[in-house]
Order: sequence, then structure tokens, then C-alpha cells
Amino acid sequence: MKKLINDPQQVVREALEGMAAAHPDLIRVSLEPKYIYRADAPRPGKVAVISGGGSGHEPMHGGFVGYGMLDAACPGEVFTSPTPDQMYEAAKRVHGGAGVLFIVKNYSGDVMNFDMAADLLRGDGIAVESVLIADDVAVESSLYSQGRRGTGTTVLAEKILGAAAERGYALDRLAELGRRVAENGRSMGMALTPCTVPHVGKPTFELGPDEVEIGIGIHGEPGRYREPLRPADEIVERLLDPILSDLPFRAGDRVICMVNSMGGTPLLELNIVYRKVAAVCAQRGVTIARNLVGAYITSLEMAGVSITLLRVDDEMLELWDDPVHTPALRWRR
Amino acid sequence: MKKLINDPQQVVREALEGMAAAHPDLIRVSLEPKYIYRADAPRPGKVAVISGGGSGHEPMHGGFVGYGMLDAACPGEVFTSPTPDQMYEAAKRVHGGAGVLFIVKNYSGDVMNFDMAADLLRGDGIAVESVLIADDVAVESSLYSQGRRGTGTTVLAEKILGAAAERGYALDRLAELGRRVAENGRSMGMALTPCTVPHVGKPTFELGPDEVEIGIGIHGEPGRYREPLRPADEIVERLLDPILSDLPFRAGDRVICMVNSMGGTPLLELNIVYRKVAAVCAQRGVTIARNLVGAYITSLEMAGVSITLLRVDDEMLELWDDPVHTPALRWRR
Amino acid sequence: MDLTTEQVLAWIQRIAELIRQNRDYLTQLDAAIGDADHGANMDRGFQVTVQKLGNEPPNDVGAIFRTVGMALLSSVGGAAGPLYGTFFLELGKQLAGRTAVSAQEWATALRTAVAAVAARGQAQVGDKTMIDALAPAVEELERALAEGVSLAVAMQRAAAAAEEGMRATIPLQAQRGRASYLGERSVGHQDPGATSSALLLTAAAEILATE
Amino acid sequence: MDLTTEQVLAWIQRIAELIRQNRDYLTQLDAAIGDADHGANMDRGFQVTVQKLGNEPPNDVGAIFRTVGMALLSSVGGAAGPLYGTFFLELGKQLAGRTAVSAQEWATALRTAVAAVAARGQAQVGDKTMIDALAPAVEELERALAEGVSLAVAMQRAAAAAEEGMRATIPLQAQRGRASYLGERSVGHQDPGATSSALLLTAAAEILATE
Ligand SMILES: Nc1ncnc2c1ncn2[C@@H]1O[C@H](COP(=O)(O)OP(=O)(O)O)[C@@H](O)[C@H]1O
Ligand SMILES: Nc1ncnc2c1ncn2[C@@H]1O[C@H](COP(=O)(O)OP(=O)(O)O)[C@@H](O)[C@H]1O
Ligand SMILES: [Mg+2]
Ligand SMILES: [Mg+2]
Ligand SMILES: [Mg+2]
Ligand SMILES: [Mg+2]
Repeated sequence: MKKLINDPQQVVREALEGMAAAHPDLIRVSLEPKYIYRADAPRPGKVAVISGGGSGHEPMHGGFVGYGMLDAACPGEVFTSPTPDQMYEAAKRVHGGAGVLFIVKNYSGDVMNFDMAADLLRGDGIAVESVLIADDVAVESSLYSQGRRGTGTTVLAEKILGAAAERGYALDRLAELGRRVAENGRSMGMALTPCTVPHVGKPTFELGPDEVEIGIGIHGEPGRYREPLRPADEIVERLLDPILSDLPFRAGDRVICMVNSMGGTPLLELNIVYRKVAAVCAQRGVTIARNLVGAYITSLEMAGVSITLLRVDDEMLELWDDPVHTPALRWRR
Repeated sequence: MKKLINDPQQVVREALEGMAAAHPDLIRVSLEPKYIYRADAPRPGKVAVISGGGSGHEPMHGGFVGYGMLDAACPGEVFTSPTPDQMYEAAKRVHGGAGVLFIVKNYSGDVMNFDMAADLLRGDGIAVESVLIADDVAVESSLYSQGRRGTGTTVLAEKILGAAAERGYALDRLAELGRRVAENGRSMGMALTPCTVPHVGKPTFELGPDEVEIGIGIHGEPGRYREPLRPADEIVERLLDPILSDLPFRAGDRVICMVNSMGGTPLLELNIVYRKVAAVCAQRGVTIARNLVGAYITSLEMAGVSITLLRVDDEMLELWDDPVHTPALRWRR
Repeated sequence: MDLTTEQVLAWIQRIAELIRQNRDYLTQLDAAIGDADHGANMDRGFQVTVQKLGNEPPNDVGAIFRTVGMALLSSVGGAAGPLYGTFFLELGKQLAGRTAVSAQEWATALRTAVAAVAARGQAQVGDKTMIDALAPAVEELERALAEGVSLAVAMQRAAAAAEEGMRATIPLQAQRGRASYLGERSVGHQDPGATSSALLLTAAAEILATE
Repeated sequence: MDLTTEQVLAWIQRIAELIRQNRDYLTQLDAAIGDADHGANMDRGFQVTVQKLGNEPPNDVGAIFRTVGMALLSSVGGAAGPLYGTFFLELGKQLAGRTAVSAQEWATALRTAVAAVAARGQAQVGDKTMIDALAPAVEELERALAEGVSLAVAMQRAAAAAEEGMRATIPLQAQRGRASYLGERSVGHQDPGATSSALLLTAAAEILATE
């Protein structure tokens, strides 16, 4: 295992300390329990938007804490859901009296830990709503009762809901908007190479020298199939076809499109991927109203790419364009 | 070779097409010859700031074209300097009557190609100045007459000089500032894994499973030494010590610090690296006034990190804080 | 024979040992159909738990279980954290203030705790989860006690039932948890959570057997 | 015997062939002390050049060289692009409008072109660059012509001198170009640019020999 780390057991703590050192103007960090929160929290009268999940997906979620996005993020161990005390303490620290919105990726661990935190908070008289992201079309949702995994749409939801909270949306309206975002987002990813969890020390799966995994999850969970490496344009089709036909996205739809590096794939390749994504969408009459091309929801150093399309309406688009200032996403501020 | 590409010979062209599709509000792309330029060029009365170099270092330079940074960027083939006609045509397209500033990394190919372009432009009556970045302390400058390689300081110089040009600095004042920036920046990098040039198809060098290269260049050029992988904190010391003692940086100095991924190293690890960089600087009395932690000047998918420190004065810091809006760097706009 | 605070403390201690010994095995099982962290999660959790109990051992059974539940909840993470957390918190609730617990009370508390786990995970027997080990164990415990055997023997039989339930997860297709994303490809693998649950019951049987 | 436009076109054609044949070899040399692109750069450049010349072959020697220089300049990139571009552009300037070039004129033009390359790269003999092959070739060409041999024989000797200069780069420590960053570690390797320069002169000698 070749990584720039010190102690595999201390990876999350040390990365949090690094983040705190790098962004004192934006965030603060609690180490016991672990959470990242806005330097200017609590914001009275504003719904606190909180997310979290296993570490190893940076910049998500900690990199999205700040003005116009998250109030707090709770990082678990690498690829392991955070624990309820993290969300509970984070919420107590940042809530501004207008309730708490949890944005949760649909993994049973995440769901249960956030649920337990919500129970604890409600016990303290704090209103809590949850938005569940389950957007990974690689999982056939009808077949498996757990539902789909949550991936790229989470990033877009955090931006849009964060902006809405900043505008003063009340909790129920925010939750309703969140469900609308969740329903309209679809993602799928693929891997060229595996990744290695620091405290495990060896790759989470094996791929042959010319093999790729189509439909992989953000923890290296197996995808739909393995096949020989093909040209980028064909890989894009293999990811976009299931995405487009699932919602389905139709001619005339406007979308926010994210082309996301799994961690080890450089921007040069992402731009080649985006080129084809734009061409396919144009051909289908789907308008890419906004885009993100970069590393936003990663799987450690895994090489590969995921594509997310979110069908948007005017409200979502306006909220998307609202100012945001976080370590990893920033505009108009 | 596992990459998300179509044709190894068309990597640069297709990536440019992808960039153009993703950022129509910011940039335009010329394919023959290849250059990226501001959508709102030319800006009358403003010095045109132009950079360029081999591709494979994305987001540098194309990702830095836009408001408050570069007017144009000229990408060569992967790891190969661009040709004079690229800079010549780009400059003709974007210059606003106030002259052209070239920001050039100190590689003989880059230097000669930019020099020839400058000759051509001067032949057309356009004033040209060049700022040479030679900041890589891994190269002992006194021993080799070519001087040092240009690396991370280039990114910081492009931001600061771009802001100054936006403010209306005249060409000579801009060039003078550029030399001051160049003199005050120092960098050093290291690699955990090699990278593969698409049209070569195999890694540019080999590293044992537990071996790292300290002092590597951004094209995989050999560094100062190889050694077994050590904890991140020790690697930071091995990079920072030569940087700090070279200028030298002294207690009381203010710096802009960049902790940069070589491409394949994820943010989780960069944050761990930044933690130690901040600690060492604090201990030496060097104030990190601003920082960048991310992938800004890469070597394809190489895993590794480079550290850049730029000693700043009030003028540089103010210019750093000026608004910038490019595909890869954006704030206050 | 009643269950004492000493036995409960010994039980938790023994679980921690068994998890440590089976850490890599659990992780391997989780690698096949999950994300290769179940061993690490459980080990981290029970190390924290044992340390917490060592610092200030509560002096009733309910308080011990509550401490265990809170410790697991805040240190295991993933799916197993809230599930085992719920399990021990529910035991703590059922047995609050007790320093000795009768066999029958123990069986009832265990049934309630397993039901709480099932509710938390919305899982039932056959979903290929820890419930597949826990539920048969409770059934067998009650059946054995009804037959009039000692608690030690009854726990022995409960542990055996848990192991049987654990092995029975192999041919199942997962309906809950991370393994469910695999669909048919989850078939043919033993569920890691069912395996750790069987270890919990084995530990209990061992502790009662040594008395 | 004068140098004709046909010979010059044949020379460029032959260079392109030799570069293609030695593409991997040049890249290998560049991999050892540079960035493994010299073969690809030169090959790309001469393919573009031959194509340009094929489309609309200029009808004087100077114009041919100017076309070659411009083509190389805009397609090779790296260090070699401006250096070889300068070389041919300077030949073009020296021989502008000429359809036949005497041996003496040719030697003078070549000397001027090599001087322009040295000025562009700020390199001198011994810096472990293409100058180490080009400069001795010019010297030997002039020496041979002064001895009264034919241009064909003189070019033969010039090409041999270039090869000798190329091999002489092996023990040198690079002072210019990418290899200089290696310091002492550049010693023991043959310079790729000196190697491609020797190929240029070999191609010239071959073309003149076949007349
Ligand atoms: N909804 C659920 N109900 C009951 N048990 C579950 C549920 N989800 C997961 N599990 C159990 O948890 C185990 C996995 O635990 P662990 O690996 O620690 O968490 P994660 O899956 O989050 O990585 C599974 O083997 C299964 O027995
Ligand atoms: N300053 C210079 N003067 C003369 N020749 C040079 C100079 N710099 C480099 N060269 C020549 O160029 C060759 C390398 O060419 P190439 O690999 O195409 O360019 P790059 O080094 O930019 O990748 C070297 O082997 C050397 O002969
Ligand atoms: Mg997990
Ligand atoms: Mg090169
Ligand atoms: Mg797991
Ligand atoms: Mg080269």
C-alpha cells in the first residue's frame, strides 16, 4: 500500500486536522466525536443542513461545509458510516432553532445511524427531517429490497438544499425540495483500478490489466459487469444509457451534469469523457444547463469515473446558481 | 495502459473539445493551432497574459484561462512543449493593444518555443515580455547551467499576474512583478507511482512497490534520490527542508502555500500532508497567509505530491485575493 | 442459577476476545459480499467497550448493557454499529437496575432485544443478516428452558442454533444491507453479521459453561 | 557538382524514413536522460513535413528549406522543434531563390545554420546536445572540400564526423536541455538530439552517394 499517510488508524483524524488548518475562515473541526462544522455556526433561524458518511470520498462531505451548502459533515472511518453521536453532537452544535435536515446516502449503515441520531435529537425537542439519496442505476432497484446506493446526486443535493436553507426555506419545504432532487437524480460509475482502504492495506478487489468494472459503487462494491477496457466514448455510452433510460430523461429536459473522478483519474481524461457526455445529451435533446467536471465524490485513489444527471426545474437551477463558499465548491463569493 | 481515452494521438484535441463544451461561458478553443482563450477576448487596453506548456498537467494551464488569470493557454502534446505558432496565433487573437506577457516554465523546449513566438510577435510590432519560472529546488541550480525546472510557482504566478493585468498594470510593471514572484517561489515534489504518456503506452519510469522518488519533476524526470516509503510527515520534511533553506524562508515571512496532487493522490492524503506543512511552517515562524490544497499542476495520473511556497508582500497578497473566474480556480465572482 | 454482573462482564470480555481472533475472518466474509470492514468495525467497537467497562464498571446488569450499547453505537459505525448498539441498549433497558437475572428474564430480554434489532434494520429471518443467527438462538433458548434444562445448557443449544442459522445464510440471496446490492451474486457466501452474532452467543455459552 | 532541388527533396524524404526507422531508438535514448518523446516528436514532425512538401513542393532550395523549417517548428514541439526549425529556416534564408547550390555555398549555409541552432539553444560543443554532432560535421565538410574532394565524399566524411560527435556525447555531463537536470546522472548516455542530427547528415550523405 503506497499512500501519503502516517498511521492507517489515524487517517481520518489527521485529515480533519489538515482541513482545519487549511480553512480556518470557513470551518471548524471537532475530533471527539468527529465532525466538521461552519465557522459561523449556529446561524439563528436557518435550518441546519447536515450530511455525513464514510471517509474516503473527499471532498464529499467535509469539503462542502460552508456558506450556502452544509452546516456540518460527519465523517466515519474510511468507507464506514459515522456513528449517531457524531450527527447528534454536530446537530446540537450547529442547529439554529429552525430544525435539522439530514442528507443521507442509502446504505443501511448510514440510514440506521442517521435514524438513531434523529431519534436522539427529537428526544431533545429538535425537529429533524431526512432526505435519502438512492440514485445509483447500477443497482436494479426493483429486485433488491434495500433499494439503490446513494452516490453523485448527493453532491448536487447538498448544493441545492444548502442554498435553499441559506435563503431561509423552512424545514418541511426544504425536505420536500430534497425529495424532489433525490427523485430526479441518477448516477452510474465505473472503475479502471481498485482502491485500498488504509487500515486494510490491500486492494478491496482485483481487476485484470485490461479489465474494467462497469457500475461499481463508491466503496468498490461490484457493479453490473466486468469487461475489457474500451475507448472512453463507448464507456460513456455504457454509463449514460442506463442513466438516461431510467428516469427516463427526455428531449427537452434540462439537467445538471457531473462528470466525476473516482479519485485517481486526472482531469485530462475527465474532459475527454465530458466531451462525449455532452455529445450524447445533445443528440438526445437533453440540455446540460450546468456542469461539474472534477473530483467531487471519490473512492480513495480508485481510477475511474462516474456520471450524474439531475433533471432540474427553475427553482433548483436558481438555487444551484446561488453563492457558495466551501473548501471544495465556491462561486459568487 | 488503462486510461479513459479514445485515440492516444487525439488526447489533447478531445480534451480541448470537452473543455470547450463544459465552459462555454468562460473559454473558447482553437484546434488549429491549439490554444484556449478567454471567451471575452480581446480585452482592449489590457496586457494579454499567456502561458502554455506540454499537456498532462491539467488543470494547468487551460484550466486557468478566464477572468483575472490567463487570456490564453497553449497546450503542447502530452509532456511536449507547444510550438511557436500556437503562442503566436493565440497572442494575435487575444492581445488588446497593451502588449503580451508570456509566463514560461524553464524547460529548454518551452523557453525556445516561446522565444520564437516572441520574435514573431515583435516582428508584427507587438510588445512581448517573458517571465521565467524556475522554482524546483530538487535541481541544484548552481551545478547545471540550464537552471532549475519550472513547477508549482507557475500556478501562483498566473493568478497574481492575471489579477495585476486585470487591474490594468502596464507590461513593464507586470513583467517586473512577475520576476519578483518567480524569485520568491520554491517547489519540490515526490512520486509514489509513475505515470504513462498515452502515445507511449508504458510508464515513464519504474518504482518498486515500497519505493518513492523524492524531488521528481512534473514529467517524471528523476529527482534527488529514491528511498523506501516513509510516513507522510517525514516525506513532508524531506520536501520542505530544501524549500525552506533555499530562498531561504525566514521567521516572519508570509507565504502562499500550495499542496498539490501529482494527479493520482486523493484529497484525503493531501489534507494529511497539509497538516504537517502547516505545523512545520508554524514552528519555523513562517506564516501561511493563503493556501491551495488540491490538484493544480499534475503529471497525468502519477501519485505523489508537490509543495510550493511563495514568499509574498502586500501587493502580491492583494492581487491573490482579487476575483478570479476560470474553470479550475474561482473566487469572489 | 441467575445471571450475575460478573458473568455479564465476562461475557463482554469473551466477545471481545473472540472478535479479535476472528477479525480477519469476519473481514474476509465481508470482502466477499460487502466492503471488507466488518472485522475491523467489530474489533474497534469491542476494544472501546472493554476499555470503557474497565475504567468504571457499572454495578448492575442493565447499566453494563447500556454502557456496552452506547460504546458500540459510538465506535462501530456502519450497519453493525446501530444494530448491535440497539441490541445491547435494549438489553440494558429490559434489565435496568438488576444485579441478578433469572433464566426466564434473560430469555425475555434477549427476545425483546432481537426484535429491536429486527425493527431497526427492518429485517426478517431469511434476509441474510444477523437476524438469521439471532432469531433462531432466541427460539432455541426458550425451547430449551421450557424443557427445563439449565441456563448453561440452554445457552449452549442457543449458540448451536445461532451457528446453524449462520451457516443457513450461505445459500440465501441478501435482501438487506450492503450485500443486497449484489443481487444473485450474494448467494453462496456466509453473512458476516450472522457470523459475528453467532460469536456473541458462543461467548455467552462459554462463560456460562465455565461456572 | 551542384546540389539540386530534387536532391534536397530526396534528402528530406530520406530523413523522414530514417527517423521513422529509428523512432523507438531515439525515444529510448530520450527515456534514459530526458522525457522519452524525442522519437515521437521527430517522427511526427517529419511526417508532417513530407506531407507538406508533397502537396505543393516549392521550386527552389531556399523555399523548400523554409517549408521544412516552418513545418518542423509547428509540429515537433519540445526542444527539438525550435532547434531543427531554426536550422532549416536558416538554410532557407541562406539559400533563398536558389535552384542549384555549389558545394562551397552549401558548406557556408550549413555553418550559418548550425551557428543559428547554437545561438537559439545557447549551446556549445561539449554541452551534450545536437551541437556535438552538427558542429564537427560542418568542420569536416569544410576540411574535406578544402582538400578538393567531391561534395558526395565530403558529405560522407561529414556524416562520419557527426556520428563520432554523437558517440562522444556518451561520457559527457549535459549542460543544456532536459538532461542537464540529471547532473552527473546524465553521464554514460548518448544524447538523443545528437543522434537525430547524425541521422540527418547520414541521410544527406546517402542521397549524394546515390547520384
Ligand atoms: N438492515 C439490516 N438489518 C439487519 N442486519 C443488517 C442490516 N444491514 C446490514 N446488516 C448486517 O450487518 C452486517 C454488515 O456489517 P458491517 O460490515 O459492519 O457494516 P457495513 O455493511 O455498513 O459495512 C451484515 O453482514 C448484516 O448481517
Ligand atoms: N538548449 C539546447 N541547445 C541545443 N540542443 C538542445 C538544447 N536543449 C535540448 N537540446 C537537444 O534536444 C534534444 C531533446 O529533444 P526533445 O526530446 O525532442 O525535446 P524535449 O527535451 O523538450 O523533450 C536533446 O537530446 C538535445 O540534443
Ligand atoms: Mg462499511
Ligand atoms: Mg518533451
Ligand atoms: Mg461492511
Ligand atoms: Mg524529450
